[in-house]
Amino acid sequence: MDILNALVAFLNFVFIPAAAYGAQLALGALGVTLIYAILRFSNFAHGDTMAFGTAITILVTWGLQSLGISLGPLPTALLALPFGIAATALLVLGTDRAVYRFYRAQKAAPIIFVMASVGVMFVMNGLTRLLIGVDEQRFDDGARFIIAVRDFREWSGLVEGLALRSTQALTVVVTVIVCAALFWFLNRTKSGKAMRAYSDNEDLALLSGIDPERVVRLTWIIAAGLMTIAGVLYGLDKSFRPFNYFQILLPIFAAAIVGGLGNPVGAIAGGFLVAFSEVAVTYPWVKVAGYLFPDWQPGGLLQLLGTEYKFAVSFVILIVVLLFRPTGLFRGKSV
Amino acid sequence: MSDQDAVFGKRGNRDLSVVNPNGRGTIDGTRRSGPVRQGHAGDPFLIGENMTGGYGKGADILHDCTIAVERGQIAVIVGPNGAGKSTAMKAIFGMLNLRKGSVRLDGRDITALNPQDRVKAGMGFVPQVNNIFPSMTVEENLEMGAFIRKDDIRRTMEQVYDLFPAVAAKRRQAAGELSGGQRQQVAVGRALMTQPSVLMLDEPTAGVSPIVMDELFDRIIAIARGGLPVLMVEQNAKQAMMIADKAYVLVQGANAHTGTGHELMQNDEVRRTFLGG
Amino acid sequence: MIRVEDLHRHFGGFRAVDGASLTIETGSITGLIGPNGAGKSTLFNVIAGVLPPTSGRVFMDGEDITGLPPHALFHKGLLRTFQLAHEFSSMTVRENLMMVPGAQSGETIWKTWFQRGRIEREETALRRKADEVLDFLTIRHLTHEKAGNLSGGQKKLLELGRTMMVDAKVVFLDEVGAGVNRTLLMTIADAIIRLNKERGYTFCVIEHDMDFIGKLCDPVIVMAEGKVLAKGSASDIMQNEAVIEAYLGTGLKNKDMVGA
Amino acid sequence: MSSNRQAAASSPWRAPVLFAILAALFVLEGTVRNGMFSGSWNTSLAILNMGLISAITALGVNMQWGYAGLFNTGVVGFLAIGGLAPVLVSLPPVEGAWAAGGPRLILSLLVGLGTLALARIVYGRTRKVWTVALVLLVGLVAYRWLFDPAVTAIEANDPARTGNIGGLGLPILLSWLVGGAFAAAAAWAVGKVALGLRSDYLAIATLGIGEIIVAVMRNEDWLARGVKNIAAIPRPVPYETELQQNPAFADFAAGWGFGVAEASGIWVKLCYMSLFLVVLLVIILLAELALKSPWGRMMRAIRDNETAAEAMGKDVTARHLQVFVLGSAVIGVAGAMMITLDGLLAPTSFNPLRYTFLIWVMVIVGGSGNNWGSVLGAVLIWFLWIKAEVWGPNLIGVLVGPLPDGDIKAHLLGSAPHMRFIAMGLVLLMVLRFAPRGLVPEK
Amino acid sequence: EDVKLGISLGFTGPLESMAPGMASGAELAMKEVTDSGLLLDGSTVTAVQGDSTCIDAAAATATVERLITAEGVKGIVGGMCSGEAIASLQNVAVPNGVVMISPSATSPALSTIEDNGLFFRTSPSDARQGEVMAEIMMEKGIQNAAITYTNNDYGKGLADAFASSFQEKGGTVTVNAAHDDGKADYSAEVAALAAAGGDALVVVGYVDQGGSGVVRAALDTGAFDTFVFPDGMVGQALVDNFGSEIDGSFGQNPAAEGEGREKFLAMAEEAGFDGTSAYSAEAYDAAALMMLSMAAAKSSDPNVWKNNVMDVANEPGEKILPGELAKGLEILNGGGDIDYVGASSIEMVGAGESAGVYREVSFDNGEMTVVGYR
Ligand SMILES: Nc1ncnc2c1ncn2[C@@H]1O[C@H](COP(=O)(O)OP(=O)(O)OP(=O)(O)O)[C@@H](O)[C@H]1O
Ligand SMILES: Nc1ncnc2c1ncn2[C@@H]1O[C@H](COP(=O)(O)OP(=O)(O)OP(=O)(O)O)[C@@H](O)[C@H]1O
Ligand SMILES: [Mg+2]
Ligand SMILES: [Mg+2]
Repeated sequence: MDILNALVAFLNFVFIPAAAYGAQLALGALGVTLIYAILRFSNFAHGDTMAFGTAITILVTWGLQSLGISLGPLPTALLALPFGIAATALLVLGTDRAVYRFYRAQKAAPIIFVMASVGVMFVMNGLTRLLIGVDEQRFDDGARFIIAVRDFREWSGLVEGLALRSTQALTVVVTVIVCAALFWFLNRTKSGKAMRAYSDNEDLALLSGIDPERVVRLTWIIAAGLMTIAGVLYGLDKSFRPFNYFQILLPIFAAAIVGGLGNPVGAIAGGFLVAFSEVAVTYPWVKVAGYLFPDWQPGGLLQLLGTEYKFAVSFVILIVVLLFRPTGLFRGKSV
Repeated sequence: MSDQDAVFGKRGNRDLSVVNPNGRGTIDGTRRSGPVRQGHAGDPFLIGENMTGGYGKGADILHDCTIAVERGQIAVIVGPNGAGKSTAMKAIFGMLNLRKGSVRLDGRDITALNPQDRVKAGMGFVPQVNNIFPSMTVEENLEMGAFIRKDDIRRTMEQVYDLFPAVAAKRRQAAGELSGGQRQQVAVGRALMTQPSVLMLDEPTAGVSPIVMDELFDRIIAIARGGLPVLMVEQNAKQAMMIADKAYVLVQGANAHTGTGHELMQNDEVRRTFLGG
Repeated sequence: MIRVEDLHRHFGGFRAVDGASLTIETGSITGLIGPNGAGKSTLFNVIAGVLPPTSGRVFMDGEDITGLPPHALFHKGLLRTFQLAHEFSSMTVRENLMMVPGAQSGETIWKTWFQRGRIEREETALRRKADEVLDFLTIRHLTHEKAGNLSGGQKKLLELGRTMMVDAKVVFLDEVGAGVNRTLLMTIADAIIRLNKERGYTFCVIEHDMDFIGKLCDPVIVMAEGKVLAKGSASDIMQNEAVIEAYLGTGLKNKDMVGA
Repeated sequence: MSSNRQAAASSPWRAPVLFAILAALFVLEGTVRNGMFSGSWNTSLAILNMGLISAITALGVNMQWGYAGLFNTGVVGFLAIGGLAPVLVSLPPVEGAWAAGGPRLILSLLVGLGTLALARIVYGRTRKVWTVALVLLVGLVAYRWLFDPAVTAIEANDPARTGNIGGLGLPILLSWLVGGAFAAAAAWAVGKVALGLRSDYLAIATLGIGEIIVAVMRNEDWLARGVKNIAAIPRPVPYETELQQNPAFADFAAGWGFGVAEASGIWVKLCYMSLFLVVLLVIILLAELALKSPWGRMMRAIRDNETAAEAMGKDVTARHLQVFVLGSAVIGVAGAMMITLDGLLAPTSFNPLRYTFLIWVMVIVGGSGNNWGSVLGAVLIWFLWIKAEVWGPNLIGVLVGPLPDGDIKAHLLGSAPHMRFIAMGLVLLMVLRFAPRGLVPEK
Repeated sequence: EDVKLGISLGFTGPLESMAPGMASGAELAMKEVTDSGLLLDGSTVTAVQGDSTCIDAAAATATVERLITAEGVKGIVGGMCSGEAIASLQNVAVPNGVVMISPSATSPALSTIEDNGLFFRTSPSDARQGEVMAEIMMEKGIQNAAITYTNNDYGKGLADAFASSFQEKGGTVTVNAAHDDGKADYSAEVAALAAAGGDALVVVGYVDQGGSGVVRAALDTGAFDTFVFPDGMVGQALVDNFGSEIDGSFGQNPAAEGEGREKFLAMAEEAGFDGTSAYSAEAYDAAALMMLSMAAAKSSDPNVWKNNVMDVANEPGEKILPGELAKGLEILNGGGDIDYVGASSIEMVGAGESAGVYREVSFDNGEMTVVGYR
């Protein structure tokens, strides 16, 4: 039995990638959930707004790089992030002013907001492409690895290697910080409580002296921050191509829903659940089993289902989870 | 969570998942206030005068209706269901557009203000329905009542808890999980937290048990005698009339009878037709 | 008619209904009173199948109906109204009433394609019945109004009206009176008595208005903290020390300040 | 408050006027040639035909959402499963495929279904999770033992050209019904598990089922060749090339002043159009009859307030299941029709943006709850979706015209195709602005 | 006369990043011909672009319908993905008698479709490339390999063709698994490939799509360090993305001996686009073939010149490379015969499919070098 190698193989191929991916989904889902809870609709433009924020950040990153500014081992994009957030915040506030505010004043049915967000999605989609094109862009710099496979093998003498990219670590760390900050904000500050109050009962919030438009603005600004951070981390870790940011919308929604839409804890749990089920269920256990039981020669790959079904599989898992927890992973209080 | 979810759980598929209809409002929060004008000399503290108007583009509900309350007094509105009592309260609070008439507070004409600014101007209101934040705890509900206050709110909160011990025991529980009467107590408590300069209550005692109702009326009397004018709609008319300095009977959106509570109690017709014998 | 045996309903650690046992006799109008949070509505919801009990049984005419879904109970003749009005807000008042009766042929989809005439006849009868109920509740003028636009009290009337659309065996009324004008409430009380006498409905009524309870109910059951505290005739109950202590109180303390 | 505005907005003329405007758009597309329209009847009718199919899909979604408030995010899956029908029903049988493993395959599917049913019964009887797991495990092993060799054999049967189980060679119109039945069966299974529980659950279950169905169609080559696609699906209407060789038709075309190629295209499209219209009208008729009856009233009540409806004796879960199955069946019919029109089954094309969200846009823009609204919204949005391909680039041409020549202008002109989305988005936002409750709101 | 040619590619949709390069390739050929003034007595050729979306058959059909019936194009470079290509061919091009030459659609279904001789493609056949790839690997001594393919007919077809010929030659395929383009994450795919193992990973995908994503993840986790790249992956982008990380990997793409592809690359650079982007060269060839065939048939009517496509593309005749279209036109105008080789070494076999010659490339020291041709 070779537990160490088995463990390393598991960490390297399942745990670390899934954790990073899960954190990316969680950040995205957090934004979706926030808008759902407070502005009362699912924002289909989320993915494309993430792409927009990332595109701006990339442009600024390039500018900084050409000026020779860098963050040492950390990606320069982190420096550019505030600019990206600011630009995205302006964009979403402008969108709100031009599009959503009208329906708010009209008290239009919430589904109308969803459809308006689909319209916004189309526009953002085009806008991002006009801005930066359709091609893949790489903008990560700084140290690529915290632990590189080769170094790890040399250091440990194991057959299996372990890689930890700095972007993966960064993603997880930033996710933790952002979540904690958001929690603190929503549950402890007056503005955060005002947002929750508005989410709970708009009219009564207004009758308590809470300015609804201020709540809406605040929500958009926070959402813009979440979207840009999520987009940039995702782009750093994978690569940036506008189309992928639309594709990621589906898993993000799945994560938000399974966690219980409107619930930030749920969004995070949902993100990790989706990511881990995608990776773990389709993982062929043959190698790990080989280390654990050297005498056993399994015929196949010990894979439950092929990777082509990974998204489907993750959905089945979500449904099974919901069967046992019919109210989503976390019901509790909505935001 | 909407009201029904507290009891019935999240069942069904209506409008959820992609949109969140819970707690949607009816007031247009984007509307801006118009200018505040000078009031009339000799006005009561709060007066909605000759109000005519209705919801949206629909027919008029209020017809030339006047409601007023003086400093330190309690004014009570009674009337059959659908008479327009709640509508009159909303009109005074700026929640529907008046076609005619004006609302004046403390010597200023506030007809053009939006509800948010009326709150800032010192008005406090407990609506008849949807009057709590269901997913926030009782304590947070009270805090939200004090949203515009900058001073220390702990003392007021203790007073509210003293007034409603049943609610005090549940201060960390989500308000949506309370019983009907308990919610009503939270709603009134929330308004008390505002420390407004005028308090408007729409059926504050609906669904509360007799013992609590008595407490509540006691409290309202104390508040009013402390100088804070109270305007309320009541269906528990007999008790309400007993404590009213001024009473209005509304019928079909118009003033039918006006007088002190005592006077109206004496009036046979009023008693028979509106106060339940 | 209804027998409840040692019923428990807990929310997390909180015992909203904590071992309640009671019977509602056939043909009676039973009152159910108790302080706020005593567990009355929760008890109703468990009986009506909206909430599953934590433990305990509910019987109707000797038959165990614990945990049956509300629509099944409806067809057994058990109807209820809600404390917070549950109207169909985007439908007109008349439609709110007409949708109530079960077993309408027009509710079977293929019959809507092939049996138009029959449906038309049924509809006419229903419409007439709905209008009678509206007349009775004095809200005939609101026939075509959207139920969502009704005032708080009018919604309560509509709740009651729905129970009058079918032949019920037992009707649970959860605070029909709250928010209803007192004069009208007395009319409603008369109506309840008439339904009880003429059509043999059994009623169970939650209410905080003691005049109403006194006029209507015999016997009256008092709940407190999830348990049955007392049972008896209305006048007995109003004399009961424990009930006065927990529920009724002794009236305004600040009487001296009234009218000052 | 909003309800008063609703009533005010729906004047009886609104729908006819909007339909007339829509018709005018198609006539313009058929006759006028400029920067906006192409002036070709073929283009115009091609858009219309697909628009009609979208309209049927939208009707299905409208039944689920507009009548019952069920949020189905798996439209693409039900379309796809409906699209399977023409392949399995109408394609000629594949030589050797049946012999290679047909009976074994059927048997394995029966065993699979039987296992599920048995598990359910066992669970109902014993309530023991372990026995159920055991039943499932044994069933799964048996199923795979039967299934895998059969599939391997079928897929090995001339994989470059066929490799699938093949069809029954029955008339294509029959497959439209079968498509509806397929989708209904899938919907029934999904609904049994997912309906009656909380809302998000249905959204995620349908989102998942959509993905799963499409994934199965992409990866199970024995079923319909997977990503290798199936082409040349039989048609219910004549082929253009046949018409072109028919001298009588050539005369007929000349009589109308059309070239024979053009006329053949128009003729075929008109034939399709009539078929689609018949299906559309039948579905609308049945839907309207039901909706204007107590059934419709009951559905509205359920949508409005499930708790109260349940207390008033309506079996909400059963009704939800019913309307979910009906709506999905309609979507399935549309799927079969679409595959027939395309003459092609390409599983890669089933993506949610196009087949779920765009359909939703159609329903909402049209006015949810209103059948005619859905039809209007569907045809209009489809028209815009196609025309945005031309309008977008033209728009950017106009916009950057005044700019000085240079990198930026070149970049913008180079990005012209992406104006398709911007144009689509802007038009959508404008329509919603002009009619925030949909073009033809529910009364 | 002004001859219009349609370009129907997926400018939006999953392969949107490949479409502009392809369109530029096709337009380059048209410009070359127009500038020469030698086609059909000085006709000019203009391109009309249409967005086929790659995945939406109905939208693609509508687009092609517009190109043909409204714009009156005489031939169409496209479609891009097999599904939409089949739909628009069956429903529009064949009924209207217009030729389509697809630079990238490789579905076997397209070989057997009833096309009235109106469909051709310049992309190579899967079978041939699979064999070439297997040969090269065997020579390098790679006995077992894992395959990941993009989950469409191109990926599936090529992966299967390769797998069978590799196994025939005695190799072992440890796993043959799909990946989807444009997905958020490829950890699961790479985990599966790594678990199956192998001396090399064959990446049948697109370089600016999921293919690169899989390679990236495989490198980072140390799952594989030798990769084999077929035509969709070989391009400058690969070198830009991975530099020396993929040293020791190799691949092949269609290009004849002689400077066909190099010439095209130079021309592309001059015209300001990246000629190595996937299928750009094939698009150039598709457009060139159309115009040469028109010259050979002395007519722009597709129903006439469709019969000349095979002649123009194949022996006998003078070999024509990119940039030599004028020369080709001149020969054809003079009644001579040409063998168009083009940028991707066109050789038409069977029902208008391209057989092609492949060049073998290897990656060393962060650069791509041509090893030889086969
Ligand atoms: N979903 C819930 N979660 C937690 N506690 C609950 C929930 N629903 C009710 N409770 C608690 O159960 C107790 C009983 O509530 P119930 O609504 O039955 O009271 P009630 O007797 O009807 O009172 P009222 O006269 O005010 O209507 C209350 O203290 C309430 O806080
Ligand atoms: N949102 C609304 N839109 C349109 N009409 C409304 C709306 N709300 C109430 N109405 C109508 O206005 C009239 C007065 O309603 P209001 O709520 O003011 O009555 P009320 O006197 O408060 O009655 P109650 O004692 O029952 O609460 C009613 O006839 C009602 O139908
Ligand atoms: Mg009222
Ligand atoms: Mg209660």
